[in-house]
Formats: sequence, C-alpha cells, structure tokens
Amino acid sequence: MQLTYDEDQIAFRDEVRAFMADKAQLALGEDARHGMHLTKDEVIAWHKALAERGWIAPKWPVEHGGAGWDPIQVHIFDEEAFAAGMPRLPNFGLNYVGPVVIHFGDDWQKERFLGPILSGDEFWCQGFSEPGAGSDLAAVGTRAQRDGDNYIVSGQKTWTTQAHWADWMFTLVRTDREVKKQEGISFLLIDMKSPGITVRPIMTLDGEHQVNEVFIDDVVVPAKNLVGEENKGWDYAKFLLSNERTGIAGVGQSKSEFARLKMIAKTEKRRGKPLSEDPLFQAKMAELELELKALEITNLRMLIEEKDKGAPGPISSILKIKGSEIQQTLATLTMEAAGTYAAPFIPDALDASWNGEPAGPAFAAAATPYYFYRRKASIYGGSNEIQRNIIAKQLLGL
Amino acid sequence: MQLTYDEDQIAFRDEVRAFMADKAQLALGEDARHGMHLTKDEVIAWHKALAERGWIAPKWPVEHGGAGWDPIQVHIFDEEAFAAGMPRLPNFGLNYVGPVVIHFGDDWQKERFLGPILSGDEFWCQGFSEPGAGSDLAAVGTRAQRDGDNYIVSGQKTWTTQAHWADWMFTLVRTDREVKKQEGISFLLIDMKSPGITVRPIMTLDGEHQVNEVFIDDVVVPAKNLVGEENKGWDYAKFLLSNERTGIAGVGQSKSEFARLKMIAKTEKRRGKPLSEDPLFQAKMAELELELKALEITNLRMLIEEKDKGAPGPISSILKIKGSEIQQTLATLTMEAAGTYAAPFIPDALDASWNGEPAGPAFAAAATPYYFYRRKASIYGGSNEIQRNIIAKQLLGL
Amino acid sequence: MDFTLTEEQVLIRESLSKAFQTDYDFDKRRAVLEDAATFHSPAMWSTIAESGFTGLLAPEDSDGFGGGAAELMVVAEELARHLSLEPFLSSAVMAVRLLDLASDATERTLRMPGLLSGEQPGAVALYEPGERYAMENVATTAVETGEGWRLNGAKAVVIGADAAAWIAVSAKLEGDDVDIFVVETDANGVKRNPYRLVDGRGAADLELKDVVVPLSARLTSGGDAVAILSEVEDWAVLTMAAESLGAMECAKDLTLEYLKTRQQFGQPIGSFQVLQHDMANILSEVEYARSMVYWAAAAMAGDDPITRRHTISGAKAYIDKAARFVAEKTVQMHGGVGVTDEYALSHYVKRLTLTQILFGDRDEHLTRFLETA
Amino acid sequence: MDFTLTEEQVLIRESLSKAFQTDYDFDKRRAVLEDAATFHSPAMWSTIAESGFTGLLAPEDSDGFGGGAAELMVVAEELARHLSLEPFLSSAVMAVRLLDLASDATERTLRMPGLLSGEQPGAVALYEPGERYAMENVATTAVETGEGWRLNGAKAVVIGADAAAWIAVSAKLEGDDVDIFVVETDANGVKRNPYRLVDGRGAADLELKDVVVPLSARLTSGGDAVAILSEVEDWAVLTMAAESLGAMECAKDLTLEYLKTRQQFGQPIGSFQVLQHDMANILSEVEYARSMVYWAAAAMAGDDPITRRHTISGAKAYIDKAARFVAEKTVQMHGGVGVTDEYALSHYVKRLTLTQILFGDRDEHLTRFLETA
Repeated sequence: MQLTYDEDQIAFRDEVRAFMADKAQLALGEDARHGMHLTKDEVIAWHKALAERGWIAPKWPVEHGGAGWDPIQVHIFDEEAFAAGMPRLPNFGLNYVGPVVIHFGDDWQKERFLGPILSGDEFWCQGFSEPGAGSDLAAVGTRAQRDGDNYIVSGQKTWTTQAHWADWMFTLVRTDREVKKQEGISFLLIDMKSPGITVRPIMTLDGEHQVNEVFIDDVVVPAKNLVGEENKGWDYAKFLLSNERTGIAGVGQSKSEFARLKMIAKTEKRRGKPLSEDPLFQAKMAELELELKALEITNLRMLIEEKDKGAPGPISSILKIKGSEIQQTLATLTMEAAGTYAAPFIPDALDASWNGEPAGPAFAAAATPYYFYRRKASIYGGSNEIQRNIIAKQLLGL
Repeated sequence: MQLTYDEDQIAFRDEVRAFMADKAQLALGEDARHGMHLTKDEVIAWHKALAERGWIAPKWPVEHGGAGWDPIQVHIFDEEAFAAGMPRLPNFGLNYVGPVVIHFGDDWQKERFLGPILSGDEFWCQGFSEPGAGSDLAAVGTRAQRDGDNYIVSGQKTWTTQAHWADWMFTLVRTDREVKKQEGISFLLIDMKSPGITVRPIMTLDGEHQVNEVFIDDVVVPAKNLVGEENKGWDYAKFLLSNERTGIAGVGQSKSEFARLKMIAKTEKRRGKPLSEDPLFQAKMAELELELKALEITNLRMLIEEKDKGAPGPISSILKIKGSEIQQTLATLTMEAAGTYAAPFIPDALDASWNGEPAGPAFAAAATPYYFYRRKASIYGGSNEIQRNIIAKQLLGL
Repeated sequence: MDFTLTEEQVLIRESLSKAFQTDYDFDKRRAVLEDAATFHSPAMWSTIAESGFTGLLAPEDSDGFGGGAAELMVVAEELARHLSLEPFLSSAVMAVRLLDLASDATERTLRMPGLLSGEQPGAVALYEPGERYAMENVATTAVETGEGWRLNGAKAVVIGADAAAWIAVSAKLEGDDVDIFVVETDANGVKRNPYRLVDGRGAADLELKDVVVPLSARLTSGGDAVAILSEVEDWAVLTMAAESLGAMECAKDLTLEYLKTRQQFGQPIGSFQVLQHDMANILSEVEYARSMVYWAAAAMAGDDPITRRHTISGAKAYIDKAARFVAEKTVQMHGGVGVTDEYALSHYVKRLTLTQILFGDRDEHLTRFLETA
Repeated sequence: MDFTLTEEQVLIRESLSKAFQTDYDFDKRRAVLEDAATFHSPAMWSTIAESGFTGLLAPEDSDGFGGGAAELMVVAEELARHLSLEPFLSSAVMAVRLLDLASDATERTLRMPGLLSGEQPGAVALYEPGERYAMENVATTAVETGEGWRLNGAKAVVIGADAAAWIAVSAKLEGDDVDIFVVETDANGVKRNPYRLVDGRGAADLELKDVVVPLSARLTSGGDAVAILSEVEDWAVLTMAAESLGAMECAKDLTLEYLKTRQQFGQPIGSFQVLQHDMANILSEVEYARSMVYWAAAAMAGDDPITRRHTISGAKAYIDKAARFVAEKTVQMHGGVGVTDEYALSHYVKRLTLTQILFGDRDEHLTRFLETA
C-alpha cells in the first residue's frame, strides 16, 4: 500500500513540469482558464511544441513516433498540462484513429496518415453516430457499396464534433445488410474534401458550433482507405472505444477547474462575505472536492490495473459516470458563484478577439455557457444510463 | 384560487380542536411524541373516547356508525389529532376491512363484524402478503378448498402487522388455480383463534416485534365468512387498496414530527451552538420543511379532487413517494440531532414501564430505532419503485 | 379551499395563448432571437399591450386591470410556455408594481399610460455589481442640487433596461437614507451596456455618471426604498416561479412525447424502466412545484411583509430545485437532441436555468426563508 | 504507487477471517447478541488476543506487532464482515494508541500486557454529555489532593466501557489545562451505565463522583490531552471507515445475490433495469469508498497532525455518505426481508448506521475538513 508516486514517476513529473514552465508562454493562462475559445493557431502552436518534444502521442509506440508512456505517465502528463493551463488538443486523430491505424492499418495507411496526425497538419473527425441511433452505435445505416477499386458511400452522420475543421473522417459504414448488425460494418477513412460531403452545423444550447451533421451523398472512397478487413469494422470500433476509456475520468482537468473555482470563491461575495466563508457554498465545495479525491484515487487504482493487465476493463464505466458528474458539478458551482452575472449570455464574449463590454467579473461570461456545454458530459461516449447498463451486465452479471 | 379553509371547515376544525383539548389527558404528550410505545389499554382509552363521540370511523357512512366526513374533514381531523399528540389507532378494522364489509358484505357480516370494530372490542390484521410475493399481491398461494359449509384453508402469510394482537384476519385466498392469477382469488375472514393458525413473530431491525408470519394449516373457515362472491376477491382488494391511499401522505403526523424536531434543534448543541443556529443542519431543516409544505398543498389539491370526483386516482402515488421520503428524512434528522446519543440502542427504554437509566436526552432513545422503523415507509403498501411503475403506466401511458 | 381558476382567469390564459400561437411560433420567435438590435418583438409587444396585459397588475383607477397574484401566475406561466422574449416582467410587473407602490399620483399619472400602452416601458434596477442579491447594499449616491438630484453609481443586470424608457434606481442620500429615483434612459450621463440574458430576453448593466434628474424623480422619501424594492422583487420572484412552472410543464410534455416516439435498440425508449421512473419523478416534481406556485401566489395577497417574503423565498427555493432537476433530467433523457438549439427543449432549459439565477438563487432564498421564520 | 496488500497483510486477514468463520457464525454470534450480561464473547476475545490482534498497533518493544494504518484497515474491514462484537476498537485501537502516545514507560509497562492479553481491556472516553463531538469542551475536573487526584464529572457513550478494566478520561485542572487520567472501573465513585450500541457492541455512560486516583494516573502534563485524544480519535475514525467498507462490501454482495435469486412478477428482480442501475451505483460507491479508506490510511502515516486530520475527516465525510446510501438502498432493494433481524443484511445496515454516528457525523467531519484546509 503506497499512495505516492515512486522515484521514477516523480522524476518524470518533474521533467514534464519543467517542460510546461518552459512553454508557459503557449498557455493562455487566465483566458483559457476562464473558458475563452482558442484560435486554431493557438492550438497548433501547442501541438507543434509537443510534437517537437516527441510527446504529442503519449500512448503510441515509440517506433511510430509516440512517447510510449504507460498509463500512469499519461496521467501525470495530463495533470501537469492542465495545471499549467495548457489547452486540450483535438484527439480524434491522436487518440482515436491513430491507434486503430497502427494496430489494424496496412503499411500504406500508416505511411499516409500517421505523419500528418503527429505533425498536426491534418485534423480528423469521427463519423460514428447516426440520426436516430443514439447510444446504439451498431445501428449503422450509412451504406458503402464496393465498385471496382472504390466504395460508393451514402448516408448521414451526426453529432460530428469539429467536422467543419476536419480534413478526414473515420467512419463506420454498412457493407453487408444480410447479417447481424455488428457483423456487416466496415471501418472506412473518408477525405472531407470529397465531392458529395456536405457539413451542416448543429448549434447547441451553449451558443456554440462544435458539432455537425455530415451528409454523405454517393461519395467515392478509394478501397485502399478501408482499414483492416471488410465487415470487421465493429471490432476496430470496440478497440477504439476501449482506448477512449483511459483518461475518461478527466481528473487533471477537473482538478485544474476546482483550483480555479477556489480562487473565484475568494473574491465573489454573498451577503458581504466571500463565498469561501459562506457555509452553504463551502459545504458544496467540500463535497465536490471529496468526490474528486475519490475519483482521483480510484482512477489511479484503475491505471495501475491497466498498466499491469493491459486494459482498463469495464470498471472504467464507474469512472465515466463520476467523472462526468464532477465536471457538471464544477460547472454548476462556477455558475452559482457568478450570481446575477450568470444571467447575461454573450457567446461572442468567449472569443479572445471580442472587444465588446463585459458584464460582471471575467470568469462570469463563460460560466453559464460552460454549464450548458457540460450537460453533454453525461451523454456522449455512451450515456451514463448506458454505462450503468454495462456495469450491471458486465461487472455484476445481471 | 383560495388556499385557506372555508367557514364551515374552520368551524369543524375548531370543534375538533376543542374536543382534543377536552381529551388532552388521554394524549401521552411527551412520551408519545418521543416515540415511546403505548400499552394496549392506552390505545383502547383513546378508541373509546372517539367511539363515544361518533368519530371513530371518519369515512364510514353515518348509518353504519361512521362520521360520514368528506376527505378534507378527515384531513383536518388527522392534523388536529396529531398536533394534540393523540396516538395513531390500528386501522386494519376501521379503514381496511370495515369499508369492504360495508360495500360488499352481506347483512350477517355487517351485523357480526362492524360493531366490534367500532367499539374496539375486536382487532384485525391483514393477510395479504405471502412469502416470495413481495409487491406482487396477486401472487396468492394460500389455497381455500370448499368443503360443504366450510372452506379448508392452507398456506402462509407474512409481514402480518399485529397478527399477535389480532382477533381476526382478512385474507386473500386462492379458490381457483385454472384461471389468470387475479381471477381466482377470494376474500375470506378468518378467526385467529381457529385451530391450525400459528403466529410466528418476525423481529425487525428496529428491535421491535410488530410483524409476523402466519401459518395456516388446514384451517376450517365457515363459508359465511366469504365476502362477496367467490373468485372476485381481487376486486375487493383493489377497493381496499384505493381507500388506503387517502391519508397515505401522512401530512398530519409529519407536521407534528417536524414541530418536535424544531424543538429538539433548539436544545441540542453542535460546537457550542444550538442546532437551530447551525447552518448545515438548518439548511436541511428548511429543505425538509419546504418538501413538507409541497406535500401538504398537493395533498389538499388531491383531497379536493377526491371530494369532487369520489376517488383519489393514481396521482396519489406521488403522495405516497414523497410522503414516505419525508417521513424518512424526519427520522434521519432526528437521529442526527441526537449526535453521539444516537449510538446507544436500548429498545426496552421505549416501554413506558421501563425503569432503567436513560442515556442522553429523552428523545434520543427512540431516535435510531425510529430511523430503522421508517425504512419500511418506502417498502410497504407497494414499494416506491412499484409506485413509480404505476405512475409511468397509468398516468404517463408508458 | 379551491384550486381552480376563475372563468376570467381561464379567459386571460386563452386569449394570451392565442395571440402567441398565431404571431410567435418557433420560427418567428427565432427571428426575434436573432435580431441583434431589438431583443424582443415590437409587434408582439404591441399586441400584448393592446390586449391589456401590460395593465394586468395596474390598479383600475390607473386604467389597469386590477389583477393580482393569481392572474399574474396564469399569465407568467403562459408566457413561459410560449418562450416570450417580451419585456413583460420588467415593465408590466416590476415597473407597474413600483409605480403603484412608490410614487405619488402625479408621477403615476405621468408614467402609467406609457407602461400600459407599451410605448414607454419601464424597468427597475435592484442590485449593484459585486453585491449579488443584496439590494440593501447601495453604493449609488444621490446629491441634491439646485435643479434636482445628481446621481452617480452603477446597477447590475437590470432586466428590460435595454428596451426601457425609464429605469427606477435606488440611491443613498446624505444621512444614509436610501430612496428611489426615476432616470430617463436618454438622459445625459446614463450609459447602458445591453445584452441578452440566458433565455434571450434583454437586459443591461447601467452606469450613472453625474446624471441630473428633477426633484419630482424622487419617488420615495425617508428611506422607504428597500421595503418597496423588496416587494417589487417579491412580485418578480413570483413571476419567475410561475414562468418556471410553465417551462417545466413544456419540458415534461416534450420529453414524454420523445419517450413514446424515439426508438432505440429496437423499442421506444419509454419502455426502459429507468426512463419510466425518471419520467415519474419529473411528473411528480412538476406537480409539487405547481403547489408551491399556488402557495407563493396566495402569500402575495397577505398583509404581513415578513410572511410574504418567507413564503415567496420558500417557494423559490423549492421551485429552483425542481427546475434544475427537470431541466437537467429532460436534457439527459433526450440525449444529443436535448442540447441542440433547433429543438424547443433547449430553450425551455435555458429559461429554467435563468429563473434559477434571477432575483436570488436557491441558497439566497433558503437563507431568507430561515431568516424570516 | 501500489494498492496491493503485502503478503503479511493478506495473512493477517486470512487468519482473522478463519477464526471468525469457525467460532462466530451467524447463530453463534446471535447468542452473544442475546447475552444480557456480557456484550461480547469472552471466548472469541481470547482467540483474538491469543492470535496477537490485540497487539496489532502496539509497538514491538511492548511486545506488540508494530502494525500501522494499513494493517488496521485490513483487520477492521474483516471484523466488520464478521460483525464482530468484540472490544477491538476500544481496547486494541483506542486504549493501545492512547497508552503509546500519552503514557510514560512505567504506566505503559504496567497496562500494555493486560491490553495485549485481552484480560484487562481499556477504553478511552472522548466526549461529555451535551457536547456532541467537541472533545475540547471538558467539564470534568481534576483536583490534586494529598493522595493523588480527585475527579468529578461525566463522560458520554464511552465505547467498550462496559468491558473495560480501566478508562482514560480527560479532566480540567486548575488553570484550565486539560490532562488525561486513567481510572480503574472498579474504583470508588465510578458509575457505569452499560448498554449496547446500535450494532450490538457494548458501551457505557460514565459518572465520576469524587473518584480518587493515584498521582501516576495522570498520563499527560501541561494540557496535551486534546492533541493526544484527537490522534486517538483519528485512529478510531480510520477504524470506522474501514469497518464501514467491510460492511458495505457484504451488504453489496448479499444484495447482488438477492437480485439474482429472488423472483417477482415471474422473473428474477435483477432483470429490472431500475434495480440494475441501483446495483451499479452501489458497486460504484463501494469502490470509491475503498479509495477513500486507502487515502485515510495513508494519511495516518504522515507527520503533520493538521494534514492527518484533514484527510481523516474528508474520508469520513465521504464514506458516511456512501454508507448511508448503501445501507438505505440495500434495505430498499430487499424489501421486507431487508428489515428483518433474522437476515444478515439488517445487521450490516446497523453497523453502517453506527459508523456514521461514532466519532463525528458527516456534518462534523465536513466542517473539520474545511477548517483544516
């Protein structure tokens, strides 16, 4: 029973911390912490810095340009990056499709796709969800018909995050309709510049454009863009989703947000006293801090298990649930801390370039939009209801 | 929109209140409020006082010795009785089997059974639940075989409250096994002194003996004890259960318990200050008070609907759920108020005749047993899960 | 005891609903929402005024309808159902009640017609920056000059100030009395920073720099301001409570409909027991919230300001909890669809979030409930 | 970083479990529970002592095992699983830690053997009547006399005082210093009012009336009492946390088993989605509670008393919430069976209720967590 990092881990943490200090000018400090939106240039600058250091792909094998870290190292890196206020990078290329190509792609695919992911020259989006399917990911209706050296693809994807930025989309497509729904699915990479691709923005209640509908209308996709075998796409998707679980708890980010909330509570007043002296608000803060502590230690327990056994397993569902609840409570308390100034809703104010007049304290502008944004945390990646189903079936045998 | 009682109702309330004041010597005041157990004599004295006044059977028609009150009057009476600290009377005869006999019984049954219920000379218990059936009341396994002028009954009942006090038990028995489970049930009255009846106590976690198993072993029951028609028992049971819904919210009792908790909070100290000045405890009290207020007004809305339309309807399920949650929270906060003195567990101390040495303040002895006792509130009478099923199916059409 | 609406109240609800149904459907409202210059619909606002709703709470001798809390409850619930962006709360509730409570006959005669016609809407500033919901903390000052009063200070998140012709503000006099002054929004030294609120309605922060108002602009004397503003705030809180109820009802109905039609894993999602129980809890909370709105409405008719405030705060604390539960749960039950702007649910959710924030959040009202016990 | 038990710790758990399995099954324990004279099993207590568990936390130079928080965690979790009624907490945790922290070598040499053999169990009184969990509020007095000290006062709910040969009590001296004194339970003027606690273990209220103890009975000097008793309390809280975890695990297992076997409406009740989700939440809370017990155990090894207390209180606040949730939910999921005394679940529920009450409830520890931040 040893709850602290060992010497090697501490050395690693110090190395990461020094790097973060060195790159401090890239972090957007207060702005990023206050929920302001980053420009693509800002994100790319951080991407390049990590790529240069060889840290852009923490979990990829070293021979493919990855850092080859174990789960604990990945966790330490995340904590330090968030603590230093570094931005979260789009991870559809790095964490999602990259490992799939490494494990199941052919040489041409590795050669073609991995480099631009590492360099940040190509952005990816995930074409899994379809209208009407919700959490039932295997209900794929988008069809791909083989035609010589190509597939002709038609259908529709939805909730496609950053499709409007992306150069490529990895998709699940149906290549066989005669078999069980999981067995007729293939994993296909589609160039977003292909004729027949239309991206329609979906505005969300936080006033943002992050997700999209993607219409795929007789799009010609070279057959060499098929990953692995035809009709085995569901296996690759499951592999991809299991990778998604690591880091799902969001401990690093939540710790950083909690630290920020603590600062806010010292300045915002209720009835003449700072919230840090208000018994009701403080009780909520304390409960949240303890939830976060329970999540952090449990996450470490799972990471060690993952390190020892290779995979996080279904127990990670409990991390997803509490992790998302904590993210939501953090956003809720931040909104509450803003008091009256949680009421104004000025999405433009979140652009660093906005030069209008702010209402209330700096953190307040993003507080309520962020509360709305965080509603998604318990919906995407398999809703918390689905996670409980998984726990009941896979862990409890019910 | 008029949220206060009208003139007639106020006059009625004053009449009840005057009666309560007049009978104040029957209320056991502090003892009863602190959860001490009443003796059978004490209960009977109160029963007789009400019977004498003609108020023992609030909802029975006047021609059968009832008070003939409408639902609002019943509610007013309950509030006043609880506020005056009067004990709750066993209601299996008065509120459960009585109305069934009145509506569905024959003349002999009315003659034989109603009088002793009104006078308090005969106690009843309810033989519905069976082992393994839980909330599925129609899963009746106890069999009654017609044999000339008698039924021969065999089977087992459980969770039978006060079976060890009761003179009679009303039961659901299976008289036809060939039909749908609801259609082969009959409603039979069984003399608890019959040979073949064995009552075995079930001790509960509050240290009490209230419920029992009742073994029925070839018991001979005269056929004239069959209420209504053979195989129609499920209809009578549903009638009985719908009567059970009125008063299910427990508003009067909970208001009286809340008033007591408020008194306790003025004397019990946390960190040198009374709980009535402790921000965390006060926030819990305030939330509870508001829950209770929401329950009270909603209950009144339902009572008026019942008065106008004759039946409370399935919406009363929402009263059952919140009513039981409030009862449980009341018990929980009372336990919390006792602090360290919630730890001693001396069930004997709840007998008024006990002459041991108490530990801590007077209310503390009953606090934790009552917390345990109240666990049942969300289980019996159809668990809260069953209530939500009912709401979903009957009110929401899901 | 009676919980039914009078015939007149039913008529009010129906006529209001009809006006919105025809002139303010989801798409027309969206156009209003996207208008960057005017945060509401002048046409709809005219209709509301012409139908007499702007005078709902004005006394009959001011040509008002003479309605009370029950009528307000009916109207506010309906406005929320139709996601109204019109300045009813600020002008027809807060400004009307303020004029009625605070001003002398002259001022009332002068300003009430503009409120009732909708052409000169008013607004009431309750709070100052950094002071959250503590309206008794007034840093704005009023100094008497030869020509009238000179005001300096700032007010936070003044609902409807974007559209108002005048705004009532509290200010501290020499000797620490706090009184209420009327400020024309086009007066010299008045600066407004208008924005939309979470649900799309307009508001503004207000800065007063050497604003000179005539002597008659002082509506109260002797420091009555806080008592009067408290009563105005209570009316505003009742409005929020009833709006919250209306929005909860709609969110509930949309979700029930969704459960019955949306298919997943080959069956309507309403067949999943967990969602059935969630829906049962939503129904239940909406019913209890309705009871608490009734409780609040009944309290506004009472005479004792402490009891009124106790009840209003208790009701708000309860309803805010219900609103948060219903808003968050209905989004969750809708999944991705629940967070999209193009589906009506998200707009009810935004309104339910706003009603929790305005005029005191749950913690504030729990505290007030305890203080006034 | 490592969350696995050492081989030695595994051995400890297994040998303890074995002793209970053979000598303390549900029926044998019931007999102990019904014994009105002795609230625990002298035979089982002997076995525990003979196996060395009474010395788990005693230093090796006192012939103890020299174990720490991790070992205590393992043992307490196991004791809860077997619903032990033995005075381990009071004597082997509290009295041993107190002697080790407070007393000089003479007193330790005198009393430690009796603790380790189990024949002279000790107990520690932390609180006074009416003062809840505020151990710094001491009304008991100690006045020096020719022959020693004269003690007067009362102590509330002293765990294990029913079985103890001696009890450590705090008392206020002239000059307001608070020190710790050892009182033999058979001394003149000592009155115990023994009773069982919620989970069946023994305790007593204590009255001291002109009790005279020798000079050597004063274990501390200069008012160290509160700091030392706080550390003893922290050990007790850790014990409660680990007991709570053990009881939660068992309640969880019993409920899962019940869901799989119990039939209703023609199917195992574990097929109902609502119960599946409840069970998922229970599993989840037990895992998180386990993490918090680890956190608490690690903190006991640290040097800084403020950090230790901060962590211990934080862990207790979290675990109390989990315990309440698991206790209440598992009863609910069992229905009627869950409230019967003859089924093991209710006994775990009682233990989970007691662990929430003893040594500070959730509100108390939330407050301490904030105070020590």
